[in-house]
Amino acid sequence: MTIGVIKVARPRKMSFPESLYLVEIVKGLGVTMGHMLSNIVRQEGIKTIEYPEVRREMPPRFRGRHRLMKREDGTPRCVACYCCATACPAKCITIVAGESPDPGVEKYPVRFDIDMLRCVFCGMCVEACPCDAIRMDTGWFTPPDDTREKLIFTIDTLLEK
Amino acid sequence: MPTLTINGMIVDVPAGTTIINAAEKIGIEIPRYCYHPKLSVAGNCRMCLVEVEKFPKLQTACSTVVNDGMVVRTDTEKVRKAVTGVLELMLIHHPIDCPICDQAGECGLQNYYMKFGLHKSRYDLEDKVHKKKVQDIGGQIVLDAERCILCSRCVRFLTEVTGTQELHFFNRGDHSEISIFPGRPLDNNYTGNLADICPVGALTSKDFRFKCRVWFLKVFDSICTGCSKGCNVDAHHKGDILYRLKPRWNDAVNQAWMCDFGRLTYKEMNEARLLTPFVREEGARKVAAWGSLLPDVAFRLKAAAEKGGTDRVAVIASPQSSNEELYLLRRLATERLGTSNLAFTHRVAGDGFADGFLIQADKNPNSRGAQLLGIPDGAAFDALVSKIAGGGIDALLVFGNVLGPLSEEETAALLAKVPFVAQVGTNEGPVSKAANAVLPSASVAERGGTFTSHVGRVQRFRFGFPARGKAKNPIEILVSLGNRLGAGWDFAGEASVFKAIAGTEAPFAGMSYDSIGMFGQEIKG
Amino acid sequence: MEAVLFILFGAIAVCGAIMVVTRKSPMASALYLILTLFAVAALFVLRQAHFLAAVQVIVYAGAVVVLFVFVIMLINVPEDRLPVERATTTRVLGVLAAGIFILESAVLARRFWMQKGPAAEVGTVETVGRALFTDYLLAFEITSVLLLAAVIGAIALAKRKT
Amino acid sequence: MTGPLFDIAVAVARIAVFFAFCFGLVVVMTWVERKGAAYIQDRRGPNRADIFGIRAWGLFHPLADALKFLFKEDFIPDNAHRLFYQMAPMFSLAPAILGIAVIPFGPDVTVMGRRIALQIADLNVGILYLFAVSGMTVYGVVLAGWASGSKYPLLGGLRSSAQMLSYEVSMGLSLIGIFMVFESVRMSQIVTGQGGLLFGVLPKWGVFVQPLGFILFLVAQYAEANRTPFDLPEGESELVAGYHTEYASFKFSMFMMAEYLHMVVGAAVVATLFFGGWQFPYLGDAGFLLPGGSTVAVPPALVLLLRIGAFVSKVLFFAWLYVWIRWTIPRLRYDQVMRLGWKVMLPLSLLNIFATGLILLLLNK
Repeated sequence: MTIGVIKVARPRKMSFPESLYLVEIVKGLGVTMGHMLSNIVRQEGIKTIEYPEVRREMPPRFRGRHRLMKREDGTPRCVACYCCATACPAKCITIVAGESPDPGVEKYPVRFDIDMLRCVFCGMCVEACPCDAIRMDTGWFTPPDDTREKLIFTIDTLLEK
Repeated sequence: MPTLTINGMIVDVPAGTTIINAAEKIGIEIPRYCYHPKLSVAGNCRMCLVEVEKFPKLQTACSTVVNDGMVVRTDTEKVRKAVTGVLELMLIHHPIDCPICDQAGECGLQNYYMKFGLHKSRYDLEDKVHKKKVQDIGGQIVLDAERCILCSRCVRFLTEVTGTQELHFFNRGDHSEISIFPGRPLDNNYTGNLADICPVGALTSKDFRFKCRVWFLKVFDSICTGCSKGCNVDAHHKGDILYRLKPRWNDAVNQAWMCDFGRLTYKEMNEARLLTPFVREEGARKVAAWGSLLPDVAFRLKAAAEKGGTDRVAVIASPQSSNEELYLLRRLATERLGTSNLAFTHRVAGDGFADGFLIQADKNPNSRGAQLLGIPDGAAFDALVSKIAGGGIDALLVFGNVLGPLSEEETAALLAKVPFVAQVGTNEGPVSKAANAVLPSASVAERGGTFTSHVGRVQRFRFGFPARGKAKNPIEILVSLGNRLGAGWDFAGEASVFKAIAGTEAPFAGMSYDSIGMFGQEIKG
Repeated sequence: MEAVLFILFGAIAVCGAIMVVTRKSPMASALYLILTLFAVAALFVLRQAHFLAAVQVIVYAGAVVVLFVFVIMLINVPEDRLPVERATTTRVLGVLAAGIFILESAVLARRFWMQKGPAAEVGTVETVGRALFTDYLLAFEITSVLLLAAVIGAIALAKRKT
Repeated sequence: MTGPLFDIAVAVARIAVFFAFCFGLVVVMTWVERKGAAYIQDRRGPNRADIFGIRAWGLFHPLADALKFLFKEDFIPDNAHRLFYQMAPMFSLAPAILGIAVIPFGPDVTVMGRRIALQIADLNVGILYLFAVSGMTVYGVVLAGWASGSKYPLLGGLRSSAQMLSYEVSMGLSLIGIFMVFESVRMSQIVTGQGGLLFGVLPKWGVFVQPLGFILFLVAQYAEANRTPFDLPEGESELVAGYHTEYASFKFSMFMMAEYLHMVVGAAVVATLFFGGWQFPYLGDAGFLLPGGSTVAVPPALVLLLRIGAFVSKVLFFAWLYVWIRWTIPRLRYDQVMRLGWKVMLPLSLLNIFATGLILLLLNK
């Protein structure tokens, strides 16, 4: 018994006029010219999104650049529990925890770096966070930059948005 | 010998055994909070309830002594419901602040909730009784009264082991909490153990607080280097950073405890380490390469011996070195350099505090080993120091970071008298600041070997992770130096050296790493 | 004007030819060969033989040397691994041949020096075509047969499995 | 104005005008290519470069490109053969420029009592000169490929030389029919020859008397210019960028200029040989001679303008055809290129010659 064998149809043998290609090429030229003319006449047929000015409507579950949430008093909501760093399959989150002067907060992140060059945008960190402190709902892609260092986002960058 | 049945399995135990221990013997784990094998039985957490035939009510496994013919079940629905109920009761007022709790990952509440609880909370968050968090109660401990489940392990530890009785229960009912008397903080040298025995996050270590989540840590067996007691420890590390030491149970040495001084000895394996070999030229450090420095040191030692006689070469050993290293060093000094100027001292700066329990006056882990291997101590060291001070030594090989109790100035003045000083050490210290050539050594966590405790118990410490920077295992350094002086050694690693020790050194005769095992072996005689 | 151009292109052709045989790198030789061919084509143009000039460039520069270059690229020997030429006999013979050639051309030059060239029409397509298909038809056909034989031979050689 | 001075002035003027036209067209073509490709693919194409906020449908992009090319770092790879590496772009560009010389872009005009051909040089070997010159372009590619000292350019150079040699043969042979019909290789005579009518209705253009020759020539021309579907020498999916992988900055722009100049010259050659050059259908020196026999008088100046306009629009169309074809037909596989060249094009072009000869013989009898 053969398992998983799919019979693929051989390409149909071309008729003689087809095998000359000439007519087919002219037909093809007609298709492309049709597209061009219709695009010149009706600009709305063009699919391009002019990116910086116009932005695609991101689906609500789109996972973009991370941001860190703040409490009402402006301090980061993050309590440096390392759950995101533990869940991260790319190991791109570096946290250093510190003792907060506020005993009600107790623990806060001294450093919270995400290496955007390593990040795979899987969203595990968001899933893992017990405090809803990290979200990926900015709808932004990681902007390009010219050094690696600038693409390691620090806590300040992440708190901005 | 009573014979009983637990979950259908028959087990023989000595008379007087409790059910919890009998079950452990056949691999059945009964949940517990207040029960601790090294403390008295309190029976107040009610987690270890089991069903015993002919008993009308569930029994606490920790306090019920077995009888012949007893039939115990730990897996019935009744037991499960009871345990779940107990757990729910304990969690009623628990703040569930696992994200900021250092105990997370090794917490009894977390583990048993996942195993027995998994219930929905029937208690509103606002109704919880709040108690004082983040209290510095002295010693190495931070207390969070909210997380406490009132198991009383800490109270019993402070009563039965240290006898200092700082912690007590206060208030009643929901508002019961554990605390110290006002103005009477923890005052003993074993406070770190409280964090270990606390099954939840109520008592956590001030030193380890927020440093690392426990699930990132890896563990290896080691020996505390803080004194000659030789407490067995578990060393916790992530990568090449040690984060904490915890006592490893060894009934013959430290039971389940260790002192607060010993707990902090891990720091010197992280900080101020010597990481690259270097030489000192006109007062300035110059990084050197192993490949050129080792032959150079060997050559300088040999040259001094050949020029001024073997009497002008000296070797100072360190009681911080392992038996294996001391053995090789002795052979290097006596056989290869042919000098009798070989000594060490067990004395250190400070008062040499001892308490008759775990803390010993001798603050070195292997003074006994050095003595047993025939390296002279005390007077011989003083004689050697005065000889050096008199300018009688041309080349000196020093092991260790300090010269016994000598201060930095004294060390500098003394070593200035010697034209060439080579040091094998782990950390920056008085010696590395004065030595002409520094050969960085792997720390205890980065190498393997044996220490001999003050009672003559030979115990192994294990290799944890590769040496930091360019540091090398001192055995490797010694073998390399020895071979450059014509020894022809083919030792590879500490095991082969220990085999040689067991073969030639009388106190160690017949020993092997197998016979030492996990818990060590006492020398004969 | 014409004389100046003749001397210029003639000099380029000769120098190029010398460079072709003296260069160590085969690629440089090939490029000098193109230069020589172009200079020769220019000389043809000066003699009003436009057709010859065009054919010279199309056939030699455009096809033959491209094949040379193609082969050079295929083999692509790094310059430092080119064989060192030592054969002194070849050199002696080469110098001898060059001497004879110069002597001969001197004699020819003496006879035909600055003779007025044939009329302008000689070099056009029509005259060349007419000459090839009438007076020199036999030679032309024999040459084409020769080329055909060469092509067949090349195919036969290439097809043979070793 | 005296004779020789006048001649020189005319020569300079002709060169200047036609060069300006060709290079201007090159610049425009880079824009047309990008914009046309975009519209064909339902995209918007370049539209960002602006001067004082005026974007003008991206027409400033060629300018921006030129500036970018000028100011980019001009590096030479370590492995490259320095001299040849630097020569290659020149070898590529020079033949393309030279090709302009023999194309007639208008009829003879009479200025100050002298006839002036609107053609830089009316050589009597005309089209052969074009062959000679276009045969040289292969050196640019081959040299670039070899001198870059890296494997992809080398492969690109190898492919290119083999491809160009193969198609040069059929390109030459496909034109023999034209020579036979118009009995000349002179460009100006071929254009004049296309002024008549065929069967009294059709203009006697090359495409009508030599339809097969036209198709063969067009295909061969595309192959010679390394344009899609024959752009294997720089096939990016397998060769990165082929022979100019290692080039940047101005040298790269020279390759690009050569490519577009090739397109322009190629378009002009096709227009000249097969579409009557500057001939406007049914337009004689004095006016329109329609097939019915009726005539419409046109002033001579307008005739000249119409004729030059006809030539320009034909060139524009064929230049556009290059772009159009490129974004319509996918690239061939290399073995297909070779098979097409030797097994289809060559026999067909030979057949075309025999058929043309036969018909001419029959017509003459």
